[in-house]
Amino acid sequence: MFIRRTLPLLVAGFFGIATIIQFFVPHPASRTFYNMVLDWMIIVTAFTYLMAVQSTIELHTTKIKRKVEGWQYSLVVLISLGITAFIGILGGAFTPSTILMKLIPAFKPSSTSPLMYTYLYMQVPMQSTIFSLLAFYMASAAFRSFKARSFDATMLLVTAAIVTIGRVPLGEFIYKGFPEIIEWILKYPNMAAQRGILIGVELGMIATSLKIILGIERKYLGGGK
Amino acid sequence: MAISTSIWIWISALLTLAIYSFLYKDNPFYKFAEYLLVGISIGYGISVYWHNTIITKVYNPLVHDKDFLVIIPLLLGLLMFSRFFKNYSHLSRIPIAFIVGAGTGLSIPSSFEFLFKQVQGTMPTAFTIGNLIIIIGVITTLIYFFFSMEHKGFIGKVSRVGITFIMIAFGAAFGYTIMARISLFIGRIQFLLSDWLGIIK
Amino acid sequence: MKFVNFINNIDKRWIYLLVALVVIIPFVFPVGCPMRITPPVQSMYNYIEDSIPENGVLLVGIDYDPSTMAELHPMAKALTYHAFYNNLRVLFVTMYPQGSGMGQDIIDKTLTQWNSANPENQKELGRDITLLAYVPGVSAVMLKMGENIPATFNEDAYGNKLENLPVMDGIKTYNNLNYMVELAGSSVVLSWLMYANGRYKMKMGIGTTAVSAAEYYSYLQSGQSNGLLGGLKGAAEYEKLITENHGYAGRKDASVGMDAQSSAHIFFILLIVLGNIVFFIKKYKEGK
Amino acid sequence: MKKNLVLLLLSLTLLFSFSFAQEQASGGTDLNPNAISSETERLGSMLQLSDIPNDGGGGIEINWTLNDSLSNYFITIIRREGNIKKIVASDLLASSGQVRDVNSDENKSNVKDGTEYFYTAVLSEYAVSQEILDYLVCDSLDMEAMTIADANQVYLISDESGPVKSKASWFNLERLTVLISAIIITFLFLLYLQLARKGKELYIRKISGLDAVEEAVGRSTEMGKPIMYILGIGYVTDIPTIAGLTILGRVSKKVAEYETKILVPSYDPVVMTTAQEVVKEAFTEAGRPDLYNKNDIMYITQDQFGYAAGVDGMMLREKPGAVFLQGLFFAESLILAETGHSIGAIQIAGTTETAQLPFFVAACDYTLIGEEMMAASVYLQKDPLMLSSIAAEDVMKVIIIIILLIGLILGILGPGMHIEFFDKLFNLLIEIL
Repeated sequence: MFIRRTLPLLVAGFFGIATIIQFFVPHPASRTFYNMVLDWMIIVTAFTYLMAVQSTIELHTTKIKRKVEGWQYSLVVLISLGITAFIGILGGAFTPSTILMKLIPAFKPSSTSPLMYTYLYMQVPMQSTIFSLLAFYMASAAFRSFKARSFDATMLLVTAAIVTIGRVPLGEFIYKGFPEIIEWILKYPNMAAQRGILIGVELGMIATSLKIILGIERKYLGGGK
Repeated sequence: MAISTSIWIWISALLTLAIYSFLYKDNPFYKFAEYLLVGISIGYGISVYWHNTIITKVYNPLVHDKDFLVIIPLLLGLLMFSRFFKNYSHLSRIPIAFIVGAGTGLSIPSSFEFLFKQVQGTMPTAFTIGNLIIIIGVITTLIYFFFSMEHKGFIGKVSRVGITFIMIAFGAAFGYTIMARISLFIGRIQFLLSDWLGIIK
Repeated sequence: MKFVNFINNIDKRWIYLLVALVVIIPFVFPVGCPMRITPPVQSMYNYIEDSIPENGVLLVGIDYDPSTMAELHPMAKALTYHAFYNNLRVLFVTMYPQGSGMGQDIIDKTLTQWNSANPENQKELGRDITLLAYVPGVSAVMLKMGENIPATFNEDAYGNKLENLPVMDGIKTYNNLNYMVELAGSSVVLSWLMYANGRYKMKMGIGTTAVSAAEYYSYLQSGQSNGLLGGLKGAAEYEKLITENHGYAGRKDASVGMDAQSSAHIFFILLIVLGNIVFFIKKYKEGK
Repeated sequence: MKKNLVLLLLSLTLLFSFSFAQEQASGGTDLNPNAISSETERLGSMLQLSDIPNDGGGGIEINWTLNDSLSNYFITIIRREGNIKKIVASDLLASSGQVRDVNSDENKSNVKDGTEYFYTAVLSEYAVSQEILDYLVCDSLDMEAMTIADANQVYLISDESGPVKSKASWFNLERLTVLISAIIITFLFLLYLQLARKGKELYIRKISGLDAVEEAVGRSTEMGKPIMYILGIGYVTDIPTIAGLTILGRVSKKVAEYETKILVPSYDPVVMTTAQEVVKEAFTEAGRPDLYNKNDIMYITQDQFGYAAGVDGMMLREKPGAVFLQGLFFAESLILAETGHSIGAIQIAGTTETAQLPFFVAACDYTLIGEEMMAASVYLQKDPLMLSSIAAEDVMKVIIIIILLIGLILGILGPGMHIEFFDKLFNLLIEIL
């Protein structure tokens, strides 16, 4: 019981309060503590990432074993994962590793690491393409979902339309006053609402954090009493 | 300019097209690209963690600097794996509690500082219509987020004004995001038409 | 009602196709929509044009990765050309590992293009332009640059010792640089403003994505930055300025995209309007 | 309100101590504009030295004031510790007026706490050459000399200032306001907690969208379709994700009651395992632990668009009847919401990211905006202990609104109508924040 529930809550409470106190104390001892906690967090997070990798590999090996429909794609995941990780660990992340430079003298400290090739020519184009799919989804959302159902929605629509059209050359060509109008909207009503929302969100965050440190909010530990 | 001869450009271009093919319908090319992306992004993540965390934060301090304090987070990290053993899975709560506890502790003070900056920025340093609008906007928006009062009568009316402000802000954000996303699509088209096919200059 | 039903049941792939056409067609048949230059762009241009002496140094921060490349890459190119026209030296610097690839790409492309278009005024890597090596540490690096730039980087990204490069002649700290334009879509802008501008009084301009432009207007108001290029539009305005004043004739990535941007925005408005007309007709009919 | 007054008073004292400290540090040396050419002119002891306040030690702040006509000249600062001399900074613009001698990551013991340091300034018209720099730190240089020269220019040397010691502070006074407000909110929270324990009923208004949870789950069951719950791309340390997990508990309980299936694709393995426990507990609470399937809560990838693509594909394959998007979302929000919309699912969204909310408002049936989402997670638990945090937040909002109104009144009277007294009060208020 102690290990299951009390100890985790104590750990969370201790580090929560300690890092808050640290914020107010500029002494070197407190800075050492701060840097140590940051490093620890980075290390523990790396292990949680390892869990992620393990989960993915497990998911896809099961699919392949059971020959689930589309299991061939799981093979794609495992093979590409294996190759990328292999050349990444051996050949260096951003700059070539020393091992690689010894093996292949063509690689100099300033040259691009092999991993960067898969990053620049495979990961990047695919990611930015997926990002750009948003333009299409947005078009369809604009057509189907953006209805002036109520006064609120109408306000949203009108502002969106003014900003959309006023920020391109054609819009300025149609009406010269657009840039000033947009500037005004951004600087006043937009800023005011953004602030209001943010203040609310920050208050909510502070309250939830307090509950975590005091051990009242414990959902993050999973269920269980 | 002519069609590209670089194998890497061709790979990028074909993968780009494979993903766009999804707009027509889900198909094996898209699926291949999708799963490939999952695979290489994890592989990339492993490599970055390996060099930036395992080597620099664990291996080097432990082996070169003889800093044995690193063993504590190492053990905490290893406790994560207790999840795979049914009877000990609760042990993994300790590292999670550590991350959550330290994380919230780090965030509370900066949340306050952020709050102060927002309130300070709202103060009217000059008396103009604009500043008045900002103050009214902030106050009404805050009242919209009142939970311990029913939105009726005066409070109800004020919170209506608040939600109107919110909607204007959302509209502006929407407009700007449309602009950014179209720019991204333009970027991909430029890549395809110019770097790959060499149709345009 | 038939029309309403047709619109309502339209396959969204037709919309996708139209989006693609609306963007691609202006590329192939450009119109060249007239464009007004906004004050923040003009003031950055004027500073580089008038306030930097010949052989002065322009520092360009390449702190973006491929995800925002579409908007920021054209800015970097336009700035480099502008510096070349005025015979300024250009130094690229990056705080992110991915920025290195971006910087090398720009140097590659601008040098080839410039040298083929201007045989009488050849520019050379290491003499007129270079990219400083990537050094991890972000704010620590920015602070160190205030003390000693060559000692901070040692080498450029091509592995050449900085002390052997003519481009680095007389450059020791921020004081020896004339202007900096920071290109980024993330919070690294704030670090540059705090350290280079705040602590070392470096004159700065910002180039950023459309999403962040609204936010960064406040730095313009506070005077921390004296110019702002926002999104593809900002880059296009800059291209227009160097075209008009220096006869730039190369590829205009941003301006070419402007027609597409305009037409796509108009198309979006039409979609919203059409969607709403249908919505109201339907509501009216159902109301009867 | 009392607390508020205490805050104002405390900050007032703080402010006075600051302005006092600044007064002490002021006062400088004016110099003849031709100083640099006249070798007889003395710079005097132009440097003011002080320990950097509120730091962790290892830092000295050096300030100077010079005649405006010298603002384009260069300043080089030399430090002496016993017989060891060191260049702190060279070629600073004279107009910058300040430099800090501090420890850096490369040199952690540059400035040692408690050691006595002396500083000297060298003024020159052009950048200093390396030879002169070397000469300045060598032992043979007489620190009493007022000028030295090389082939290019004349250098003016100031009197030595010091000694000064750096020291570490135990409390950062600049952060006092944060401490005070943290104490206020904790106090309010504990107060309401106590009231709730004593049986005082705390009211929370209805949040539209929450009542739709049951309807969404029910309709999805009728159609024989699963429910999909997307927690976004946050980590378990992110508060919105924690709020999302709480709402997940409630939703999965409904799912268990309706004997249907819930899919939770995750971005982060820790979030995934936590979600597994939350769902398992909810199923057990509903009396259907047999329905719980660990594999329904799966990990996709920790890559933003890899995740979006994965969830997207899953949505198209599984065709869920209801989609919940509760957590932290960024650019992928529109992809997910639009795909959900296109397969005709009922969508209930909620996040704290203001940039993503417009798309949720556009494409989803119900949206919980910002704090509403966090309040919803509390509302669902109906636990008086939890409700007390909402009450505390509302009181904080009232305080903020009152501060804003005071600022508005002072702003009208002070900067607006130029009444000096109010002007001062207004500036004081700004200073405190």
